[in-house]
Amino acid sequence: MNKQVALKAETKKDFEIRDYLRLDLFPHFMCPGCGHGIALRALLWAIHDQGIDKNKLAIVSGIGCSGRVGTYIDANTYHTTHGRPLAFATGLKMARPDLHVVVITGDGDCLAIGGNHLIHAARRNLDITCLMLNNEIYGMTGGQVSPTTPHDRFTTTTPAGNMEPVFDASRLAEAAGAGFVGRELTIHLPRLRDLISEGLEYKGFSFIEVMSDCTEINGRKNDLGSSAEMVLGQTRAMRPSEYDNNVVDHPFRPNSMDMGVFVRSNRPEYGATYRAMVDQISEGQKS
Amino acid sequence: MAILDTKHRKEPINVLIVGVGGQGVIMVSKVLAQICQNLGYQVKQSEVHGMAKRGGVVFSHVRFGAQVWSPTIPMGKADVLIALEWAEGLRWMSYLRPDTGVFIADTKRIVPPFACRSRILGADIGYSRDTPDDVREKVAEAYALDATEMATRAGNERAANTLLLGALSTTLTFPVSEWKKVISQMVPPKTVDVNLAVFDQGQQWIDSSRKGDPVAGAAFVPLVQPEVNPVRTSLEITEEWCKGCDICVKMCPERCLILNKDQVVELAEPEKCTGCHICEWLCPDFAISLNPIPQEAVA
Amino acid sequence: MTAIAEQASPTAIKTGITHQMTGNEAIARGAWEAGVKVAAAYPGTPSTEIMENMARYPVGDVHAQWSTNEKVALDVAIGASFSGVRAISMMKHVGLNVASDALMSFSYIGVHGGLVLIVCDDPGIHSSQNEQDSRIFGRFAQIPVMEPSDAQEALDYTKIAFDLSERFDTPVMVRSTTRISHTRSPVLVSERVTPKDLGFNADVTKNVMVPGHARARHPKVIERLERLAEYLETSDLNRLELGSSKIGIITSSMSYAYVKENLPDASVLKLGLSFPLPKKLIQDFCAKHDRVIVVEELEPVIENEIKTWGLKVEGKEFFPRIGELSPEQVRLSFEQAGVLEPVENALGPQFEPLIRPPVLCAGCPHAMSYTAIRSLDVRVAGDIGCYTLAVGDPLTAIDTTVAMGSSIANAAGMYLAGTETKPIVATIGDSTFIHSGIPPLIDAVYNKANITVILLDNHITAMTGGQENPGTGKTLRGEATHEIDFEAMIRACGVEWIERVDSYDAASMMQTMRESIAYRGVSVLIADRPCVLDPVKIKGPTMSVDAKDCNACQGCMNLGCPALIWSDEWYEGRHVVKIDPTACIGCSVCAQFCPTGAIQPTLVLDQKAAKAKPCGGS
Amino acid sequence: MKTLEMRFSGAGGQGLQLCAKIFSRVLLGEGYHVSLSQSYEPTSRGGLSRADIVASDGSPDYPLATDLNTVLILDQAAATASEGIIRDDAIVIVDPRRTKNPPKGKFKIIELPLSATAIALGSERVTNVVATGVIAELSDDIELDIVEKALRAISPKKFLDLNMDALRAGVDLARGVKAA
Repeated sequence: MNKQVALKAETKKDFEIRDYLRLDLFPHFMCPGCGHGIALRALLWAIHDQGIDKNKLAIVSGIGCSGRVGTYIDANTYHTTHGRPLAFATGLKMARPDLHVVVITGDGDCLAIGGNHLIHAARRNLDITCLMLNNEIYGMTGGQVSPTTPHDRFTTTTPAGNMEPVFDASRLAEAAGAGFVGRELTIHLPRLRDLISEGLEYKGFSFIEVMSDCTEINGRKNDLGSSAEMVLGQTRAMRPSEYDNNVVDHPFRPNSMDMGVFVRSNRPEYGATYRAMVDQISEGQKS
Repeated sequence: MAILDTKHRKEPINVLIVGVGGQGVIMVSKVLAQICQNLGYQVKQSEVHGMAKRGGVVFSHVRFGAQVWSPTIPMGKADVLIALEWAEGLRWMSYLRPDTGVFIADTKRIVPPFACRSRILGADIGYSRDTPDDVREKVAEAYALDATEMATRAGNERAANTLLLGALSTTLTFPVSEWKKVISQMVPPKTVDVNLAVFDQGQQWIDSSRKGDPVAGAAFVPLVQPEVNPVRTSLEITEEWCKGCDICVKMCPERCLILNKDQVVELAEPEKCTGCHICEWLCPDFAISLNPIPQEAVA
Repeated sequence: MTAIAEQASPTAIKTGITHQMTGNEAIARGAWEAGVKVAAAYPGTPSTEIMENMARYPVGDVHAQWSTNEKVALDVAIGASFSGVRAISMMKHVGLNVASDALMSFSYIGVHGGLVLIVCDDPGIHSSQNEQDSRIFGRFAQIPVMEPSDAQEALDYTKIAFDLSERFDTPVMVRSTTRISHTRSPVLVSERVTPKDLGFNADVTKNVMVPGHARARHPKVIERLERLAEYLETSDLNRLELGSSKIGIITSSMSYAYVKENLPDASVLKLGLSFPLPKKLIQDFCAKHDRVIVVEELEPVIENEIKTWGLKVEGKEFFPRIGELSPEQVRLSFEQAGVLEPVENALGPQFEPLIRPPVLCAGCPHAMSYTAIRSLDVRVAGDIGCYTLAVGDPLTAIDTTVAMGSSIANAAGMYLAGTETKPIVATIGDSTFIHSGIPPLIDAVYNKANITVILLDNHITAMTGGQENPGTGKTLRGEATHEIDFEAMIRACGVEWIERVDSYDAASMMQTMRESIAYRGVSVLIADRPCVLDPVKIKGPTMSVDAKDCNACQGCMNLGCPALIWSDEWYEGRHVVKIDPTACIGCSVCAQFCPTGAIQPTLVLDQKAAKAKPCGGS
Repeated sequence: MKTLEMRFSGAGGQGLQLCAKIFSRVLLGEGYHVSLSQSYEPTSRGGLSRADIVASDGSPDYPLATDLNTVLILDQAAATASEGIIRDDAIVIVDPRRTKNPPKGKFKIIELPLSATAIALGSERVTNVVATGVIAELSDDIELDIVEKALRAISPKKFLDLNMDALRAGVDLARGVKAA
């Protein structure tokens, strides 16, 4: 039978993104077609869906294109040093457990100079939401190779193509002990929104890898096409590889990439454990 | 109750078999033609194919008798109309003899993509809304059965056409053994049993239906159009924020956006906009906003 | 029932009894029975099945081949005739246009081994670009045109055609129509005769059409027609069925059946050949009747010729020149002519008809190619093939389509006109490109056109039901043969910009197509994906729609894929999309276009559903 | 001693650095002593980006621009950056599409639809090449065919046709200015 879903006669939008933006800074600095903008919408939408008060929200970001994203959010925002947003966030969350701490970082920021901080933040499982905008390049500085730049890609520092193997950031976070790990494409905005929403809700370290696109630097250097073509190209990555072997004579793309939630564990949250320990010790000292 | 006297009629007997490409229309007509041939009738069977396997309409005229001239059935002269798909049956209804014609149809719906082509709010599906009751009112004798469902239950969805052959057999005075012989010859050896079983089912279904017994497999789910409250939306573009990245223009399902001469997005065909949100969601520069227009303002 | 059981080899079927055969099966049988040695054709509806059936006869009996185009096919048959064996070539009406150059000259040469040309017309335009009447072509080429009216005659006439061909030293055309070719009726079959191989005939004055020889041959052509007409006066190829002297009907082909359907007892002269005509026989027939009506489909070929003799006949004032005849139409025309009393034709009930035009198959690679073309705002010269369907909603990406192989030269002409402001693109299929797209490509490069050619290579001749072609590496009988290297061939034509892209790769298609258009000069983009139906039916793991993520933008429906339909769920007043798992072949193109990620491989959605509950972590 | 001082200024991502590189290459080829100094923000897009050429046929005494005689302004961000160092007889080329308030002074301001021309040719990205054509044609000290050669040398094959069209379009724009 037909399921009848009547339309709400709404006159006001449920989610109005401009309520969450510092409008005086617009238009923002990002290049035409940069996926970071879509990721920002997804984050703000998820924050809206979670009903998080802007005054209780702290956004911590590092350096790079991703680092500038946080600047546009009308909340408590911290633009920190290169690679260290997770370290700052750890201190912030430990001092003010009542705040929702969200880290916005990039692939270079989080995995290269900040790789150390990532693995330990993941290991501790402190209640932070880490949004890693993975555009597979250092965009801000003009296109240098990053730990997630795919094999054979051209960058200013790999003029003959990248020879290094790449980090799978989500698997890294998972291995380091992150309680919640997920990955999604920017183009699939509703799914990304729901993923971030789940991450925000999760009590513990939630690591969300956003597959963003860098049209102007990465795209132009590697001939990946216009922004629409780049986001369409990303959808190729989500085809499971076994799938192709069944359908057709030659595979579509050798390395396929899963999307969605990879880990949602019941590990204890660091802050709560810490406070319980403090309570226990202070109880002991009193007595 | 019309059982056609195949022996004594002077005019040829006309059976029109219709459906959609890939359903097995030609197979049904070949079986019928072969039986007629075996029983000594002159048979002509005419079909048009070519575009058929591309989801188009398929029909096959079978005419048999002592002398058959035209291979196609004149309009209004079909004794039996067998439809493997519901709306296809309705399409060819005018070929049926208005006084004595028998209509046998599978209630299976194959909805063509064209029936789902409108993106306006609350768009109606472009598929026939006529029910078996509507048909029974206008036709001498009409049967609507869910042959595909019955065949699926019997183990082979694709045997629905044999089930309809069983139904057809009740309208002609051919021996059942002859039907079964030809079907056994024509279907793949592995599927003979299931085909013979559904043949019996089709026959029994018509027989009990003629007796007025309530029969299973007759369920017809009518298409219902839900009521929707139209909510009008307007697309607001903040021109200063747009950087002309083109992503909305390329991803818009209705292709109603363009980049103007200043490389700024513009809603070129506002009447086409369905309010699907894609441009709003994918704009990395927050330059597009889709706003509902209040109900009172619409009036 | 799923499929027809494999029929016995056609040579194993019992002779001397009747079998149900289509006109096309009967023609192939007739050719085989006549001892044909070489058969060549290019597929085209409704003629295709003749050659497909021809290939079911033993290799030792007949060489059967797909040729690159109809002219090549006829020339192959002509070569066989030169060498003294019986040869046949079959084509559809528009194919005859392609073959006509050879036909016109060969008419002067005449035959050594008998040569029969089968031409299938398509009155009503079921699957063609026009409904030209090939009988006019026969008259133009001054060769006899035989017109069977059912499958039995299709077999008999084909056999007789070989005898006439050899007896009168002329190629003979047997003209069928869609209705004859695709109608099954009883056919009495017999054994094959094996004519003697005559060897090559080394008479250059007959075989080499230089002006001096041709001038000498022309009178012989006229003379043989006169002898043939003389022969036909008494031949039983024409059938006289005398009835009342009030009305006489002259007819041929399928029109005969429609006449008999309506006037079973009328006086009928059924002509076996529409050219040349038996003048005396017709004069006598006219003299015997008060009123003579000519009933023929399409053009008034017979009627006009009779009128030139000063005889009074009627015809096209009642019968349409356009479209296919039918029993109803013939009845209506007889009513208008006052031959039949008008009766109220009682029809069954009318219901609102559902629109169900032919569509590209689910997973058809052409859908993606034209989606990419559509996104570019270009002028598109189309060609003949399945992809011509992209002219309609929702792809609406073709501006012109003329004839086989026309697209590239049409596009070049549009460019050379200098008035077109949009980039110009020609789209052409692999088989059509081989058929007659290569010379125009060379022409476009030679004359410095700035166009983009999109070669839609689906590795088969798909429109006519999946025939092999020189690009597939297989012959008609399925033997391995040389496979054309399109890239090398196109490069050799002088094209410098060539790219091959997987049609299922949406992003690459759109990007590469955009780049090919930016290139100045002739660029060729090969959209490479096999047809989903032929030679093997592709059916992979399907895609599904995760209804909770679908925002009903229905952008996927711009592909026109028949597997995408509306579900019963709604989102903000629009229908959420669903995928018909029986139709979906898993090409994933819709998933690539889905801006919400709602379309996922079914197996991925199933896996996700299975592990929805929280797990224990790493 | 003759000294040319040129400034290419606008927002990041407009190709100004490339434009300056072409001219420094050309001037070097003509025997000048050339100093090229670039200035841009860490962001790849937006923000002030400029490149200065100081070319002298004698021995230059200072590498930075102090007395500009050719200025290109492609974005509002660059409108005030050159205030005070533009000569009165300088040519100041401004793209009005993105520069609503051009600098004020005694010098001659030439407003040309550089980016609009580039868009019409098919890509805004060749705005810098259109500007190159304009400057090459307007400047008495620079040979157009040497500029063309230099551009040809650095153009990727894919964009060669487009770049050549853009250069020609720029030259045409400049000729229109000269004729007026």
